[in-house]
Amino acid sequence: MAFEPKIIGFLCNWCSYTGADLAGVSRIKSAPNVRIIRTMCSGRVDPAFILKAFQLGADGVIVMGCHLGDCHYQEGNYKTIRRLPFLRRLVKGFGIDPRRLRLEWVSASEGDKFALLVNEMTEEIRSLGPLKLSVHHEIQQPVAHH
Amino acid sequence: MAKPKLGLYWAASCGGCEIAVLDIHEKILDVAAAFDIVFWPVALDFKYSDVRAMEDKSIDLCLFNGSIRNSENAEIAHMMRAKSKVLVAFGSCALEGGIPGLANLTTKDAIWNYVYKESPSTVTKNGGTYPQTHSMMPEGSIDIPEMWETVKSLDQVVDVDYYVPGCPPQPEQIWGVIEYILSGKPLPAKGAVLGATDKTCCDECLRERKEKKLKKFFRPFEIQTDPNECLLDQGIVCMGPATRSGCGALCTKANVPCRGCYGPPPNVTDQGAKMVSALSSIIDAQDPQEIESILDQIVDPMGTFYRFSLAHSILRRVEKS
Amino acid sequence: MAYRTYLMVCAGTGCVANQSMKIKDKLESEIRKRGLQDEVSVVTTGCNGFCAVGPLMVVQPDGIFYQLLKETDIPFLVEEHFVKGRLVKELLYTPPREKAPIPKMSDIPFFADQTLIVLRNRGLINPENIDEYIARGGYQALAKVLTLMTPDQVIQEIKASGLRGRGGGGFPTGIKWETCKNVPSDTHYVICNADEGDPGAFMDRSTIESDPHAVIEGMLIGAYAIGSREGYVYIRNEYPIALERLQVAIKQAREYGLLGQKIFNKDFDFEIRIVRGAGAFVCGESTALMASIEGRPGEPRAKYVHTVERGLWDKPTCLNNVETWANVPQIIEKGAGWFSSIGTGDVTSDAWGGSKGTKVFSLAGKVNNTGLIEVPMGITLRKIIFDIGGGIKDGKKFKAVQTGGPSGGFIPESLLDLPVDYEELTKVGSMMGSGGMVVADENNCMVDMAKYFLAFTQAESCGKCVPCREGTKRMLDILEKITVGKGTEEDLVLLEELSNMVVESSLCALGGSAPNPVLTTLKYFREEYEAHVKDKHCPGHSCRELIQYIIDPELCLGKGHGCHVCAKNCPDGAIVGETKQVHTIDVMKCGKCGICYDVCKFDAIHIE
Amino acid sequence: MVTINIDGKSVEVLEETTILKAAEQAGVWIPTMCHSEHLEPYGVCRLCSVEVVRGKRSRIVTACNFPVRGGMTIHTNSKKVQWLRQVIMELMLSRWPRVRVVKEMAERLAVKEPRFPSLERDEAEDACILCGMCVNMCNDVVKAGVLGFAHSGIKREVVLPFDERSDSCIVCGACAHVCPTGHIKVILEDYRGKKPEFTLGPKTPIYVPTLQAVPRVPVIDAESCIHFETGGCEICAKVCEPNAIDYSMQDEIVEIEVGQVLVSTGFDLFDASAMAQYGYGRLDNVYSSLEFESILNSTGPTGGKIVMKSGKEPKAVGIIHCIGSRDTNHHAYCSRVCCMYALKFAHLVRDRTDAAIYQFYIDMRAFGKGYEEFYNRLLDEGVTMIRGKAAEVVEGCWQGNGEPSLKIRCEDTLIGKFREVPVDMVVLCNAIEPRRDSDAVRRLFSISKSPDGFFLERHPKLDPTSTATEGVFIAGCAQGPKDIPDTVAQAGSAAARILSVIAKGEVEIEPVRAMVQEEYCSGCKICNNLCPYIAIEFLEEKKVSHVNEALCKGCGTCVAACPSSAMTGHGFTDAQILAELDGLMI
Repeated sequence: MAFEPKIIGFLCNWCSYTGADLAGVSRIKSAPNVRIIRTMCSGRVDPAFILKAFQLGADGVIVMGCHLGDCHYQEGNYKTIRRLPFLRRLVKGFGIDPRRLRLEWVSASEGDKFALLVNEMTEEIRSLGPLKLSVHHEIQQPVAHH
Repeated sequence: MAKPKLGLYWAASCGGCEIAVLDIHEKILDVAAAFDIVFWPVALDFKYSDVRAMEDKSIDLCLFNGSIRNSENAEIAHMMRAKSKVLVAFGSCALEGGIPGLANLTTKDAIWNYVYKESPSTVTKNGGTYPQTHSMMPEGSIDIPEMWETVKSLDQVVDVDYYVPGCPPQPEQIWGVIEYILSGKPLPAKGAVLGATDKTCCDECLRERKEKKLKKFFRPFEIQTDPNECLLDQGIVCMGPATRSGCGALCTKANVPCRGCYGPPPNVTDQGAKMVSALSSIIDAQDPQEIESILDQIVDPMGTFYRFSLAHSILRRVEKS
Repeated sequence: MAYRTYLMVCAGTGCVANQSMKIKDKLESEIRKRGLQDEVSVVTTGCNGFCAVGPLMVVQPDGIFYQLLKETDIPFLVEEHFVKGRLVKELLYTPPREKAPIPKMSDIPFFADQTLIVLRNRGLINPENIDEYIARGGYQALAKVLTLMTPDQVIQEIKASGLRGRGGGGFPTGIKWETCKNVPSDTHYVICNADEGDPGAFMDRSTIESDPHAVIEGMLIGAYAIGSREGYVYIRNEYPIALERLQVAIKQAREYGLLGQKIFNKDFDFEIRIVRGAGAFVCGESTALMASIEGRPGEPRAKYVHTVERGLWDKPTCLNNVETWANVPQIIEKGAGWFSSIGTGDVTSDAWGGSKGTKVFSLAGKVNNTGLIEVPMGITLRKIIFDIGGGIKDGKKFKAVQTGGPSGGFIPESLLDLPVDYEELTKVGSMMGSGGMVVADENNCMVDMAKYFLAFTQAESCGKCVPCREGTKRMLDILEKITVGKGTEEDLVLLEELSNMVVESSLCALGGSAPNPVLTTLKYFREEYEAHVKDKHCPGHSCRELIQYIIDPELCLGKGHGCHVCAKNCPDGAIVGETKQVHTIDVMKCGKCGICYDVCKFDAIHIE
Repeated sequence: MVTINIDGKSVEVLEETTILKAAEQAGVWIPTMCHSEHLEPYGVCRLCSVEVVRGKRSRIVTACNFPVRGGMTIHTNSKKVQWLRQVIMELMLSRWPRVRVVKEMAERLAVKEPRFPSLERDEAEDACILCGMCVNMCNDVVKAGVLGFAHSGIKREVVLPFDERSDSCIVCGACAHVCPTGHIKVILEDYRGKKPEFTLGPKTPIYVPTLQAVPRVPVIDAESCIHFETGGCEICAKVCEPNAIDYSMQDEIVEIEVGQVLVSTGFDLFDASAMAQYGYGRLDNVYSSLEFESILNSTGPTGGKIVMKSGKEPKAVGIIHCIGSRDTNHHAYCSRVCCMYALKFAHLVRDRTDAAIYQFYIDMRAFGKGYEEFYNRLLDEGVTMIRGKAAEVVEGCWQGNGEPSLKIRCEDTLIGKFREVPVDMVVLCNAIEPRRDSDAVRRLFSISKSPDGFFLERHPKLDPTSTATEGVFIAGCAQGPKDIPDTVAQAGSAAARILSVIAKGEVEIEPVRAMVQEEYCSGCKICNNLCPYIAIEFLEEKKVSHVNEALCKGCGTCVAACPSSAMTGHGFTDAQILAELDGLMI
């Protein structure tokens, strides 16, 4: 069976999620590979969520937020533009191709951009192939929480 | 009534935790008096076979320190699990891989290649050889444990009842744990962290903290720090905010930033990711280029943020390229 | 390092123009050639004053005065004077009509009758070396006022001295300072007017060239008295040497802490800026000068509000000219009593009651000893012209003297015993002015002289107000008409009327005084005007249209034997005649240039 | 006040006033030729010379600038004064014998023929008499510093710097205004881009904005006011009796605390010069819809007359629809109001002129109540409707008399032919577009925009007037093109929404909020700076942070940032999100 990338998308409620909505309402075709998690703001996206997504088998993660200056919460996305590059350094440190982690700005009016990004990302991950991590095999046993 | 049985074991670790036990000083006599020590390879001459011969669950308490680096560590971990009623991951290595866990930043091959072949201090013949797990000698065959590719925490190998964090755990904390068990009070819920609190290192740190905004990071030797001011406020990467308290903020009292040995606080799954999230929040820059240049000031982010917790982090190890 | 002898070579503008710097170089090389460089020092000084005989030098300490030096004279001079110890008679000064030279400067009448206050250091110090000024007592007066006197005491001293403005107006300096000081303002300015625009006058230039620190010290004292922290020297750019010396002096004074902040460690700051003027005559007028400093066109304004109240940038401003400022240190040092003992009148009750101290004049025209002189107030014109000035050139007859620059009046012979002071000169229709003094002899036509000076003031009129702009031009037109023999008697009436009108209604003093030469000549030499108008004759033989050159046949042939020199030199080819014959002038061709008159050795050519 | 005596009359005047003013007060005439009330006295013509006697001293002074002092006796007509004036006048008359003001003054002073000829005689009737008023006006009042005098003495003349056109000249015309002889002429031909042309904006720098302005007082346009360019002039302040003019007034920012905001910032008109084919800004008599509206206005520049720049009435007017609207090169949307106002224009043109009217339309959209009827009425009024988008507007001329005209080229899609329609005036129906600064406004209120650039409503059908930000509402063209009835309706709705909150007295908020689990918080103070709403306070006693839930908007940034995960977000907890993640990965 052909490789179908699993991509987790973290979308902010006000711009990107609405933009994704618009893409849907506008009947814009896009790849079904991005599985969306809505957060109120891209600033809510904890780096641990992204690492967790990779741990659980995501081949890529895309975070989408409002354009800079457009944040519904005024400056939430400014935290994101610091967090993501910082995290990208760790992701790279873990030996994961940084292209598997993307940060994009999609406004409520950019349904087309959403679709474009989804397609683009899907194709890119497809070309990168599945993400293989040793942790995937290890967490067959439940991880103890303390 | 027979004295409860106590076992102590030292897996992949520096041994500091064992020393820490001794650091309870004269109370060690109380320990000796209260417990019947049945296994403590570093101090007393017990054989694995002695323990293996014991009945399952016959040891009341096992303090297991060190991470699981090789087959022997794992084997003893399984054995101690079986023989112990209460298995405690004792110290950072057992708890979250600790310093040995940093081996997960690279591969066994790379380590061996360096240690047995490339290191300038290694004298090699014919390009050098790696240790063999099984070899034939004139006297017979010899087996040595197999070193694993990935360092693991104790709980990634066996079921663990309690955790005592610290590199090493503080003597008073150790005594507290022992005392509690001796008191005969009902044991805490399984999985509890003993000898530590639910707060972070900041809770015990006496330094004055401000609302934070950082434009520049320093390494501790780069600046003369103010002894009364929060190190993070001064631009020193201090893991305190994302590290469980219990140590008494020893390091920051000594003008050294917290390295994070007590592991993440209760609700944090990934100490490094959390610290990255927190630090990036307080960087005072909005321009991508400026942000990158500030991030460049943090040397060795993996080692800094996952100094003790790499093996127990979400992704556990670095992928071999 | 001390020397046996100092050679004070004049480096005033006049002497420099006559190559005195080359003479200095030559002196130095000759002295070195003879190994005297450790004994004889060559010093360049400011203007000596006796410009008529430059380039000149004074050998000190003996005071031997050498004049009219040429580069080629120097080897001989050095050899004779400094090696052999003999004076070089040919280079000494010999008064006109006398045989014996006067070796010592102090014996020369030109110098003997002068009293030096402003020019006391002239020729004695190197103006570019502040130490020499200080060695001569310089900056002691400043020290005195800063350490011992209050500003009011300084003003009182100046008032008591009777010092009046030397720029021409004669306003009592002390009163000016006092008024200025009493105007409340955050800033007061002092200005030194060094925009000396009178043709032929160079008192201020010479003062700055020979003793710039005296001016700076005077300004410092004035600034202290008035409460000023900022001063300007407005100096015309045509005075490069004076400008440079002033710049050097200011720099040195600053280095010595005599300018700048906390002068003498007292709570007194003062800084002097130099503003260079472009040479407009009207910029000597105070309001025009201030306008020029402010960067506006140098045009005067009505002075109903005085500049001491609203001057430079509308701040109270005390403007004095170079000579006034240079007097100040001496008054402070030697006291008001000493100063007021010199001069005329009594100033104890009325500040306008007398003229005290000295006045520097630049003596020019048909006089033997032209140059710069400093004389006590009250000296007679006769003494100036005939003693100091050495009388009229070529033994001709004195006709008139003009004082006060181009807008001064002409004073006839009958008034020669007039004492020179502010009031007396004004009374006879002239003025002190800034100190120009031009002597006219019998060959000067007074109409022409009046025309000459009016032409100057007319050309220098800024053109702002109607009377000066239009009136002086019409006056000049009429004078022109008269000198070409087309004048009428109505013209004389009109000329006088216009003159009076311009005097009465002009905006500034330039217009107010420009007609003076016309008015005084009309007053004292009316017959000359009438001769021009009625007889179409110029008594001074200088109005070309009204004269004719005629060759006296007797003298031509009798004395000169028809030498033909005149014919050779005539540019118009108007002289007819062969050698050894009588020559005649073709009136139709004659351009009346006067060359024949000048070249005829036998006085055979007459003017009619 | 001091008392002085002028020509025997005793007058009481303010001290320091000039003799000239005092004499005016006393009803005594003193001649002047270089004086203007707008200028500081210059005192150069000297005609105002008078004789002042104080004690025994008598002197001649100029009345224009000499300040009076108590006890002064002034003779303005003494023999001496008369004589001075006469000679001065002779001088002036001899030089400028044909200048009207000089002749008049000479006549008044009984000067007939000057006694001397002038060689500098200037026969021009508008010769410069060097009174200097223009120079003073330019330098002291206007402070442009352009005019000045050159040369001295008799050669003095008024010049521009280096005798060249000066870039410093602001073409204010004050010099020409003050010139008594007409020597100075302001020639506006294409000088510094200023042409003497018909303008739709205010014509002077000080003007009443509109007749409907509240309060109805003049304002100063700082862009064109001389004072704000040079620091000079201030003539309006001098003539304003109540001293109401205040140049120091500044735009001020007034802070008002409000709980709700209605954003109705309107629209911008599409700049038709972007579509060069229609000649806007290039061809005369091509107007935007708003400009034409202003021409139609009775208080407008033409007083409501429909005239061309030449002042003539147009023979034909073309109205072109959809300029920038329904055009994928510019705005794809329909601006909704143009069809109807185009019809209104046509109606008014028909009403006020005899011009032929052509409408160039794509589709007629007369969708509102009574609109279709209006359209039908216009058809009856004889307006020519041409279906087809105009291709271009070019210059042409009328057949017959050859007068210049404009030509509209288009394809008439109803008859399938290409047409060229000659008109005198073209009115463009510009698109309504979002305001230039709408992005800044949007950010200010944290609201979004729809793809067309207008502010985004919370829901296009169910909630068309509120936005994603609580308490922020939108109405009018800020939300999208709409006509007045729609705007009023939407604004009314917004107002009602706002009022209902005020009436209720309390605000309901979304439950998505952050919260500090104090047992885990150690007071590292990392979160305290992060909140844009300052909802996170630090409790000094407990040494923990605390979220003010009324202020918190629930973005969750602090939750992500909290290094000890003591901060948690209702509705979006770590566990919830991780569980979601788990679910998604199946």
